[in-house]
Amino acid sequence: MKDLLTFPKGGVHPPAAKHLTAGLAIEVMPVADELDIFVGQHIGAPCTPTVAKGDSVAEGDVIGTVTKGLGTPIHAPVAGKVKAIGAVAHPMRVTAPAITLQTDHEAPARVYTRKDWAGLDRAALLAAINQGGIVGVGGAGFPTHAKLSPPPEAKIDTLILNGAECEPYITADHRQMLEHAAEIVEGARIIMAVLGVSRCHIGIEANKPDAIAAMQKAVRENTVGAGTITVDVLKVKYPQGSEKQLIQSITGRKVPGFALPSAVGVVVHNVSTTKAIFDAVVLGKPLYEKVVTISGKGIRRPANLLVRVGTRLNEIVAYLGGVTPELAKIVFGGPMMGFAASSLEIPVTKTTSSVLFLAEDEIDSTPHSQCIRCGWCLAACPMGLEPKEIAIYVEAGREKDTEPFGVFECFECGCCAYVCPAKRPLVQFIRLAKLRARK
Amino acid sequence: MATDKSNLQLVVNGILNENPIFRLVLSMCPAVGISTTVMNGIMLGVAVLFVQVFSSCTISLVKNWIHPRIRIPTYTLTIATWVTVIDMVLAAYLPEAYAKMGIFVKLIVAFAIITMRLEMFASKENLTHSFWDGVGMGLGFMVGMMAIGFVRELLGLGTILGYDVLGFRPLLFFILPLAGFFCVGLMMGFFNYIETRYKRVKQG
Amino acid sequence: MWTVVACLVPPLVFSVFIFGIRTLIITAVSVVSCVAVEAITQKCLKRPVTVKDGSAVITGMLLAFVIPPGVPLWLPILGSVMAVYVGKHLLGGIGFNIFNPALLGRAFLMASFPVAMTSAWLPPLRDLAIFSYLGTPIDALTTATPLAVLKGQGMAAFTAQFGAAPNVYTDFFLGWRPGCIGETSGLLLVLGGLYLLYRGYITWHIPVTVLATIALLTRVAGGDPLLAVLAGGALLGAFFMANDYVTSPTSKMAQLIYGVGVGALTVLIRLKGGYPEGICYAILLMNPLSPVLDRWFKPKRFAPLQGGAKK
Amino acid sequence: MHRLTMLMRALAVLTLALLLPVLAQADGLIAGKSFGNDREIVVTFKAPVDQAVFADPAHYLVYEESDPDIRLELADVRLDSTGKIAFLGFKEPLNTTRPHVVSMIDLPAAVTGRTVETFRVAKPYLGYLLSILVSALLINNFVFTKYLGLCVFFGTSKRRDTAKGMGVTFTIVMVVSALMSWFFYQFVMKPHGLDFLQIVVFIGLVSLTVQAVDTILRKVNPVLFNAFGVYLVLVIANCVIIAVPLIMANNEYNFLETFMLALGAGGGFLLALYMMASVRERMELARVPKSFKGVPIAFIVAGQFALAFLGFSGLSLF
Amino acid sequence: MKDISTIIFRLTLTCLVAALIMGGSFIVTNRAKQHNQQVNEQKVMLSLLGYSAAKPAPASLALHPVYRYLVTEQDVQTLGYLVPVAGGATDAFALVTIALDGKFVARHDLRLAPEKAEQAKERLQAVQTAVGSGKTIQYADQTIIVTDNGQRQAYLLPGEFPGFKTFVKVILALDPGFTVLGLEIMEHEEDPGLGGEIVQDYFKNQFRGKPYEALKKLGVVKEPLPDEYRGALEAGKTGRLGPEEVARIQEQYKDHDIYALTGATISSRSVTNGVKGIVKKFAYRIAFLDRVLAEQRIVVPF
Repeated sequence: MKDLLTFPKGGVHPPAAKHLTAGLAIEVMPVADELDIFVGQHIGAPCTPTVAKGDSVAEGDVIGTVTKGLGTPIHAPVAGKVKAIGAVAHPMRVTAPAITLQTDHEAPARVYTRKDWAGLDRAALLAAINQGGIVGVGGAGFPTHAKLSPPPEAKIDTLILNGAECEPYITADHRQMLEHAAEIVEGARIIMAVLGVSRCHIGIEANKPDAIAAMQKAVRENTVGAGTITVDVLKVKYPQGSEKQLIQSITGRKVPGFALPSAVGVVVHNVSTTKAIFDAVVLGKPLYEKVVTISGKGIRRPANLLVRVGTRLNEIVAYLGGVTPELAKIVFGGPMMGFAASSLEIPVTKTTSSVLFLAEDEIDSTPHSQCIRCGWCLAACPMGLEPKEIAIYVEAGREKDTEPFGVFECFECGCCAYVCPAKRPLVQFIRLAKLRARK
Repeated sequence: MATDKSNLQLVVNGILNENPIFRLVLSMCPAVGISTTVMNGIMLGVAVLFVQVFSSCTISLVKNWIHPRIRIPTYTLTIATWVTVIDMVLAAYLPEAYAKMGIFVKLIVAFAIITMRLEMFASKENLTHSFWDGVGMGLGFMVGMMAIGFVRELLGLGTILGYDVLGFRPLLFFILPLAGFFCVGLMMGFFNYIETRYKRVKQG
Repeated sequence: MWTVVACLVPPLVFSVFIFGIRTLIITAVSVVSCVAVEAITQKCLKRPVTVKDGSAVITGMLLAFVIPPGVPLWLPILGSVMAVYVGKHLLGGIGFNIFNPALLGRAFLMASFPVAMTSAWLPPLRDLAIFSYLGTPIDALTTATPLAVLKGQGMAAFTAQFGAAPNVYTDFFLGWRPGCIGETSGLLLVLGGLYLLYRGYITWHIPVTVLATIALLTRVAGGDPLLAVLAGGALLGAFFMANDYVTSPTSKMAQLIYGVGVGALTVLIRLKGGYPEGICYAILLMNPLSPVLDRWFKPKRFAPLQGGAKK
Repeated sequence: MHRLTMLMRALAVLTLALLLPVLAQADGLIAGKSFGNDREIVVTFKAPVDQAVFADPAHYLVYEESDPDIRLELADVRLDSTGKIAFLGFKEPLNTTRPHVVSMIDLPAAVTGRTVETFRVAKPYLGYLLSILVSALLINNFVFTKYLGLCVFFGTSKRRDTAKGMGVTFTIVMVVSALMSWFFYQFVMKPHGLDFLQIVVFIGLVSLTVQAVDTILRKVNPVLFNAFGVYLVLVIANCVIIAVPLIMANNEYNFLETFMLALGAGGGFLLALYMMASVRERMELARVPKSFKGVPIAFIVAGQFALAFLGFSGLSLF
Repeated sequence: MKDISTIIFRLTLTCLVAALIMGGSFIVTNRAKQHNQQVNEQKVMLSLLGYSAAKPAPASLALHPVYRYLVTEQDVQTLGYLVPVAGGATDAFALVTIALDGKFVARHDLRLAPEKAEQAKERLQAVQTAVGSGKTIQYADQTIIVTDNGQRQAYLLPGEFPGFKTFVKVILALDPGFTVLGLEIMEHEEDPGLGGEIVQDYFKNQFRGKPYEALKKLGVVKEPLPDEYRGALEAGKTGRLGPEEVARIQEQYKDHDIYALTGATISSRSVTNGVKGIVKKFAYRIAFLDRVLAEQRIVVPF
């Protein structure tokens, strides 16, 4: 048997736990009464609100724009009234400024119709994407139009669609690929047109055979533009979906430290982002809805929900029948890289792909002990770093000396912490090191 | 700069506050290498005392005459002279003790403590003060050596100064040369501990 | 950690069969004193008492495993103070010891009680009389280890005492020979090691390189490679001591070099040194090199930053 | 792996150096000779020899070079299957530290043209030199088994870079000063009976070397000077440096032996410093009990090193 | 410039003063050192012969050193013995050269003050002048022949041999029949607690009383030392056993092999082999020397 594509160094095999939601179709959640839309939904400068308290807005209206620096606008997910502009609980920071909307349940839902994009040139396509407020929904939230405008010296030849979805539990991309395969492929065509590349790979982990089949079918049926699109089956290994690892798995190219993928002629987009690009360009629908996997033994009814950006967690919990008594921890994002949520008031953002309600037996709460230098973290780290050393230096209060160990190359995939036999919170140590070493 | 300390204070200072072995951590080689018995400690201590006192006095006497640019060579020469003298004296009159101390008598010449005292003290002070400071430092070294020797001889041979105290040999380990590392380390740690306790008690 | 303890139990049981119940008592004394020293030290330093993690138990067992079965019963107590207090907790507790604590304890005992540590060997019993050696004065029973015979008296005396080639291999592999408490049964040690390998607790790098180097160099020097591996503590050392996490390097390349170093030093000490068995000192001598090796052979970075990090 | 290639190269050079004396011995009938075990001398012939002559103990006379009147009793002489190697077995163990003389007498003249073939069996001199080097480097490491140079050892072993610089500086100064001391000792002090001035002269030469290295380095390579200059001052007041010429004088070493001793001592010091420094860098991160922080724990670690170095005790390489 | 001249001047003066001090103390101490060394060596030798402060040696006892040299002329090697000549001046010495097979070769008379004879360098010079140039002289060893009223009492043999680690230096005392009177370990570097135990009475006194015949075949056994024997060996230290008792026990064990030190068989074996070697070589050579001296009618004080 031919070996499946993968990256050579490091990686772990955490239990996938995707069965909870993999079979559940995307379910549209009813619109909540109040929504909190953070003004900063992406990397770069946060938006400046273009509405004031008391203003009425329609669904899809721009409510914030970026005037200076990197950014993309935010849109009203619902029709309604601006109730407040102020600080709201945030999954990563404690609080962040946000626009709170009062939903007008009476207003009719906006209808989008298909437009032909074949005649549009590159600039027009980019403008459409920017106006759609598209960010990379799978990861950090990098504004997509910026990513699609690589520096002129970079010779881009390959587009990679990331459908690996290597984090346990999460099935949002999986469902998107199953249910919107055609849209994703068309989105890919749009991106290829923008970048002017003729090759596109769609990387999907081997544990999603149905998605692979659906995508292959969609690729066969779509003949809109030029160029080839292939579906690449990837070995199941975390963090297969990390940008650099994915590029290495598929193309064998190595992205140097801190460089963007464009340095090796590659652009990577998440499949859900591609779907959003399709929505924005073909339907003219901005990004204000998001498929979020709600999973874990701590929630009564796990689901893949299509929710409006800004929907608070407690609304979702209420919709899904509440939490179970076993609930021990709520995590924004996947179990490996996610952040523990401190409150149920936190709203969903453009980049939220899952919220996990984990029970006691799904997390490890044993206290950590001293490092015994077993070196397992070295073997697991896909970046070839030495997490144990960084952690020991941090414990000794010498964060400044961690730079030689490559602390800034770490993308916090959590492999090291996952394999650590002493249960050391290595990712937290590294975050601390980054924070203090930067000062 | 003349010191305002009395002679007694100078001696006590050398033994306690600025003990060459435990506080200044200088001249550690013999403290590890040949501190196996109290007697060895006394012997080498006497040699160091001799060299220290004579060098201090010599330098103190001629301090105004030494050209500042050849300060260090002069010190070295002075120390080397007195070391040679004591080396020859010991070899002639105490051959057994000399054999035990081996190369360490000659190596007194490289003891940082003596050069340091000459530079910091004797070259600035008058004869009496230098003499007493030399006595203090020499005694401090001797006391340090004796303390280590005491522990090692008692634990290693069960004797003190050759007299059978315990009646048996508890642990051969302590008279092995390498045990000096452990003894010095543990004793230093112990003294640090006592000091912190003492300070804490004093503060209330 | 407890898995390692479990892997060490069968060799212990076997040693009770061949050297009598005495070995069990020595091991028990050693384990209890190691645990006690750890608990007392941690109490005194006002740190959480972590005896439950099993590391002190392993140290205690390994310490007992590398001393001869005929030593006085109080001997391991002194060794455990050196191993656990001086070797481990003074240096900052688990994870920061530079040397393998058990071997440090053994080296200390070797230096302090050279006579007991080099001559208190017992001839193996073949009749399951496990209470045999309890009352008899040990002096009257002492024998010599195979390696000591080989080194001191040569191959002829060795064959006279232990038998000729094919039989002696089986005997030694099964463990019918004088030796340290835990080192005799090659079979059980290999099984334990393989189990640890299978469970992924250890990797092959260190044990394989250690054993291969020992065998190869012994062959080059004109000795019997199989005997070199079976007759001493090579198997115990390779599987349970050389790859102690804390004191061995972490990156694979460094581990290979470390293993070769341990093997080479073992053979060097055995053939040219002052002791019949060298693996204990070989490991101790390589231990302080593991931080150096780790620095020299860092894992290959995925994408190192050129010219240092800037941010 | 740049380091690995360097290592391989060093190993290759070393092996070649060890092989050279073996290759160089070729004279007459005998291709090589050496001590086997402590009751055996092994003689290798260039060509297969006659069993009847060369396996007969009566044809051999063996004595220690210093005792030519006392013949050593041969037990037997064996030839191996190729007929090229003879094993001379003795009744009593040999003192292999001393050179022995083997005379093969009453040989049939047809074999070599001579009836007597006399040769000397001794441990190779290169081996002896190397054993001085290895002894000073490892077996009798100045820091861990001779307890010398401890002040500087503890003072400068906090960081690896410092340790490296210090070790290299030490080695250079040691070698230069030891060789100068050797000249002085052999050609000035010994002939004039000035042995008792050892201490003064040696320390003077050490200071001179330090001063010279300082001046030369400052002129020739200012970068290196900035890196090493700071250590130079520390070098004078150190017993390792002065101990080398003293040992040299005590053992009456010749020039090469002195060089090996100094190199080994310096290398051993560098090794000890470097290992200690890398260990101490690790110790800095450890939660050492408060009273033991700093120097006391360094002492205890050094003691543990010394325990490990006991493994080298009794090691005789050549 | 003036600075430099002052520096040089002062440094020279300092050096001169230092040299004066050191030279002065050298002259004072050197004599004492040599004297003390001799006294010390003599004390050890006398104690090996059974004399001590309590039982001083009689005035009639005399120690006569005999030095052996290797004399090489081209390829021919001979042994040269430097012996004192009796009768007449105290500075009369003779160098008797003997061929390897024991035949007399030559006699060279020389004059050498006894205290100079003790100085290795001066002695060598004297011997070299005596044999004339063209021959190389190499010092080999020294034997001290003890006489009492002209009667041979004992031989004292300083020697050295390899131990487990480095050299072991000993002085061995033999009676005229080559029975060992005593063994003293002068220097060694064996491991403390293991091979270092060779200096203990219970080991080194085992050699006492071994007759030459037993010595030739002497081996080492790894059996534990019998308590009774140990008591006798340590009699000098503990004083528990009377002299007759000690003599009886020593008689009993006189043909027994040496009991090895526990854990230090190699050291025990090296000492045993070393002692054996010294005695055998000496017994071989003294016979030739005595015969030659008798044949050539060289009158010696022993």
